[in-house]
Amino acid sequence: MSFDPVVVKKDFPLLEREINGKPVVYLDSANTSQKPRQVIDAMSRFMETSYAPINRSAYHLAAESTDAFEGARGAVRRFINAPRVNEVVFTKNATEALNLVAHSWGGANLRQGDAVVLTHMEHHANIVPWHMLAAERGVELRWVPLTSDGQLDLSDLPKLLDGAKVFSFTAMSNVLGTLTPVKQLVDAAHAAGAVAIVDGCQYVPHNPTDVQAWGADFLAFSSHKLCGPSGIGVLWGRESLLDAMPPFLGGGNMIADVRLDGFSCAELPAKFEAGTPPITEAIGMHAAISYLCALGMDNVRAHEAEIAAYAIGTLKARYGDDITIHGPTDPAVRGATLSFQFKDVHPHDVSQVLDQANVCVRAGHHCAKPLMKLLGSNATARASFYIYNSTADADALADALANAGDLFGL
Amino acid sequence: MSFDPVVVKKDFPLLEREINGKPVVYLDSANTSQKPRQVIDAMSRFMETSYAPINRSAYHLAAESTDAFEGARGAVRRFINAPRVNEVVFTKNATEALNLVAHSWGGANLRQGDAVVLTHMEHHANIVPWHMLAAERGVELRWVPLTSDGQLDLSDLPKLLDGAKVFSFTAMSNVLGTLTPVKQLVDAAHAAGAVAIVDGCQYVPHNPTDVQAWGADFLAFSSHKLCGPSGIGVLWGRESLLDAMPPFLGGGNMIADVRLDGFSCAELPAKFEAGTPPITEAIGMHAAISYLCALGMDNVRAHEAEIAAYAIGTLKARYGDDITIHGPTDPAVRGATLSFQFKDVHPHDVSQVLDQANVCVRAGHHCAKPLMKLLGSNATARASFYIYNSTADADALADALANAGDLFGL
Amino acid sequence: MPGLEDLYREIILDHYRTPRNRGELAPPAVRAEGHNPLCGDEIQVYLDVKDGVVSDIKIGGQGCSISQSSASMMSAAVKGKSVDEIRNLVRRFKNMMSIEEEDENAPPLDESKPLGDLEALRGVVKFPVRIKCATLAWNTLLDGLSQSN
Amino acid sequence: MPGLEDLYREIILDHYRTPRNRGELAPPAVRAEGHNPLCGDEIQVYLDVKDGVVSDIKIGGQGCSISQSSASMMSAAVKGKSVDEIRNLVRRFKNMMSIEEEDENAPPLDESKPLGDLEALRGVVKFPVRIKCATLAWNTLLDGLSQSN
Ligand SMILES: Cc1ncc(COP(=O)(O)O)c(C=O)c1O
Ligand SMILES: Cc1ncc(COP(=O)(O)O)c(C=O)c1O
Repeated sequence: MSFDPVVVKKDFPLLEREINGKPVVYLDSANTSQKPRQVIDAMSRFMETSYAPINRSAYHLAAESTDAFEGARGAVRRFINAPRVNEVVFTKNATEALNLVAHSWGGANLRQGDAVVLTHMEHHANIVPWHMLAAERGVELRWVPLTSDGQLDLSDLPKLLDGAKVFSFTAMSNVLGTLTPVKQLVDAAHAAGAVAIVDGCQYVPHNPTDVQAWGADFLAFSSHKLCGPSGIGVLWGRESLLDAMPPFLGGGNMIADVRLDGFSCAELPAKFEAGTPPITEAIGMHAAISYLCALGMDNVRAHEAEIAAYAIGTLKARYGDDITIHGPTDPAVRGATLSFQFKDVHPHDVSQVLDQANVCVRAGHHCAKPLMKLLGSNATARASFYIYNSTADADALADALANAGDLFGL
Repeated sequence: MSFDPVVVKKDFPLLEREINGKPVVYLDSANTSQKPRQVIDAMSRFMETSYAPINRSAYHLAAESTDAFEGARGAVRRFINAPRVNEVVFTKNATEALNLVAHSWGGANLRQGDAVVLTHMEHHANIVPWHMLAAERGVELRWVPLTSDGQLDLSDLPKLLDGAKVFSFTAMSNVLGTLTPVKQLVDAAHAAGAVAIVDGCQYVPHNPTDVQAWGADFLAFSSHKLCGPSGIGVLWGRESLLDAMPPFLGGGNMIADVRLDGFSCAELPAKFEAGTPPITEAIGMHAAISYLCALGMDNVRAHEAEIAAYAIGTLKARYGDDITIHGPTDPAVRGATLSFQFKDVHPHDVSQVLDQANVCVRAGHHCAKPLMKLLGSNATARASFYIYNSTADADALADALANAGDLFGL
Repeated sequence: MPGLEDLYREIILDHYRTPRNRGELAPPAVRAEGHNPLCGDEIQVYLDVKDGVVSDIKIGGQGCSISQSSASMMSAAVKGKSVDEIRNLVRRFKNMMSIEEEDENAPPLDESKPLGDLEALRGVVKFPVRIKCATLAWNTLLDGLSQSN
Repeated sequence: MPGLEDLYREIILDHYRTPRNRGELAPPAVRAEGHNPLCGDEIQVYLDVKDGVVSDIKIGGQGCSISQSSASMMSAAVKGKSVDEIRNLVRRFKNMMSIEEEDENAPPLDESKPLGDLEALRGVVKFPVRIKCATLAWNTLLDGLSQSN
């Protein structure tokens, strides 16, 4: 490993917390990540010294704060290697970003009978907006199926994409940890004449991202999963597409002119940023991106492949067939997000028992009910690792699991 | 005054800042307010000790964080005296809140030829969403005119409301400082069978708010104008109305069930809160509300009436006809937001000159272009006062203005 | 933090392992469906309501030990009771779960009869996240009762 | 912080007080309209373009001293020049305002001629918020030129 997660962990105040005299073992980063001191301090410092309106007022303080805010946009551009800074739109979260694309691009371009292709492993954020559009205007949704080890089954992809206008898919499953072959999927979408929308919520925090290498059309992700604050997300889109799209939310900042009888839109990115933006949150996200870049996104990825391999190995060695780990076993095609079934203990009860040892995992449908149905249950327990998790945390998980079987007499 | 703004000011670290050896005189709170230590610390502390997912995971830390988040919802309910806590919806800002109502309630209830009544003093956030709806489905917009001193001219209100389905209006103008007769307007809306939507962005931070006393149907406001963080706003709506409305954004948290062929919605307020919410921001807004309540909203209002009277008196005494202050002069019907024209100096230049003395005012159209047109210009300079501004700040404004006339030889 | 023994009482585990009244009822029985949107638990409650009495009840669906045992205990407590008695019981159960009364005009609560097995669920209150698990079946029951009107 | 004397040079105030080429041109003159959405400044640029030369230009609209004087200076600098010369001038002006070149394939910049009065606007760079005021007229001019194609 090129960084030591035990050292990294010291930057995260919450992870020093103890409950009942035992340290917290935070394994829920696929849900939301913890924040390093550097992010917390950047936000405090900004509010203490530079907080002021953005893009509206002309005094020194406002110019300073606008510079800091736009600096965050520049940092996002570099982080995902977007060609142009005005292609980076700040939203409240990835969900809003995906709704924006579905509503605005979809609303302008999809007609009765058009097809949108999704995958069977999508998060609700990349399903429900398309359902809403489908209900509104009779768009057909098609689903890429999965292989038995939780990868995309691409054997029928060309057929599924035939005549489709949109292919929207996750770059990494928040349930199975599966990494999808993004570039291949983008190419397939384009070959079929569809736009390619990448849900990068799980991928971007954990891997080096290059939208130009992918050739993608849109990318959505959230700050809170990459060590940044809640309350801000990102939509990146190709300038030519964003330029041609109608606005989404209406109000201040997104207009060029407003009259009693109508309005005209501002240029990008303001056009899609109605109202006062998440100012302090942009500063915090910038600090988070700087923090991750200092670790090196290649190193982050390498760490996670290693910890995934270790955790899978340890759990399997210890519990054999008593534990089923969903998704691929090869760390080359997965991140460190492990959904599992332990004996016959319900995931909710697993999580309750683990909580007695302060091992924090999520139990539930993970906002992916169609995938749950495919897995044949309505919930899994999920342990997800990040930069601050070491092999010791995987050991803690394995240790605490023993109690679950005992308690239920299994 | 029941609190001393000079003492209050000490809670705001940014206001201790000096630029070029001179203190900052922040008179742009109608744009966005500064944050007290109590808010900054609450956010830091939360991220350092309790940050975890909301409403998703079952471990102790997540329950604690969910409690804190829902505690903020309760605080908002009490702050505006809403009947039920599930009527309080967290949005990213007031703009999203108004878009939500226009899109969801308007989309479900407005048809070709229906009328929506707005006023001539609305912010773009309460205009553009209705323009978008109007363009989409041929809804007619009607405008309540203004009197010469910048109050609503209600002489034709019953006629304007005749047959209208919506009356959406601000409780306080962000340009003129005018307080509107909210209860009277709500009653008139209801008498005409229209729903009454109150834009409380400027009112709620500066006055005691009671949605039940008003009898209103919806209220929108933003945290960042009431000493809280950016990135969070509030929509309050009557339960019966919210319940009947279709969802707005689709994704995680807002669903009861998702299948390949459709979805069903969660109960209120989750139904309107798609995706990961502004968690830390809710904690910060709660701290801001507690801070304001400790000062007492009656006292806040009294302070502002006083400072408005003082500032108007001082500027008039000093500059006579060289200064035009827009809006009502009677402090009983206005807040401490003063738009003015100084001699023939363009507002942008006024603000530039004031900035040399670190006096921060906004110059521009204040996201109210239809009102600007009515005032016969396309910009005003605006000084807006809040709890941390004292008479000394009004004096600093008056002093710094002298330079503007000198510089332009006027 | 309260211990797991407060939550997983033996009687709860018993109902979880051996759920009572599992199954379906054919129409004209009422069928109500409940979701816990947060964790994915699903439940179906089937009711035969005749002359103001729930003459039969069956439970379907999937869920954790708390939601399943609560549904099982509920079915046992409800079967053969009048709709009024049942509504009273639902209110008592929700009170026990610290859920505030929604209807201020409701009749006075009759707490004369013992809650029996249901008492074992009292410990759930100490685990607030699980309250939704415990009440899922009961809310679905209410939904079924109002359908049967 | 830079002093106001860097911004409000005498020559700027002169163009502000006595703007050159104010007015309108009737069609077939081109009319372009620009807004500064942040502050509300509005401008109209009217252009008579004949044989690749801007034979006449007029300026309408309202704005602050910087946007108005920039428009006035621009009109004086542009009148009678060829479209190619003008495009070159716009690029030089934007460079002076520290705005990055958008078109990497643009021809080499000809900086042989002095900028004249326009030099006075160089101080605006120290007041980044005002750069949008200074460039409003120029962007509107570009818009007008592309309409005249
Ligand atoms: C009256 C009024 N309405 C709406 C808004 C929009 O608020 P926000 O930008 O926080 O969404 C503002 C402030 O900008 C305002 O003053
Ligand atoms: C794959 C994926 N897509 C979308 C989302 C939605 O992100 P957010 O809740 O931040 O909007 C999430 C996380 O919840 C996710 O994991």
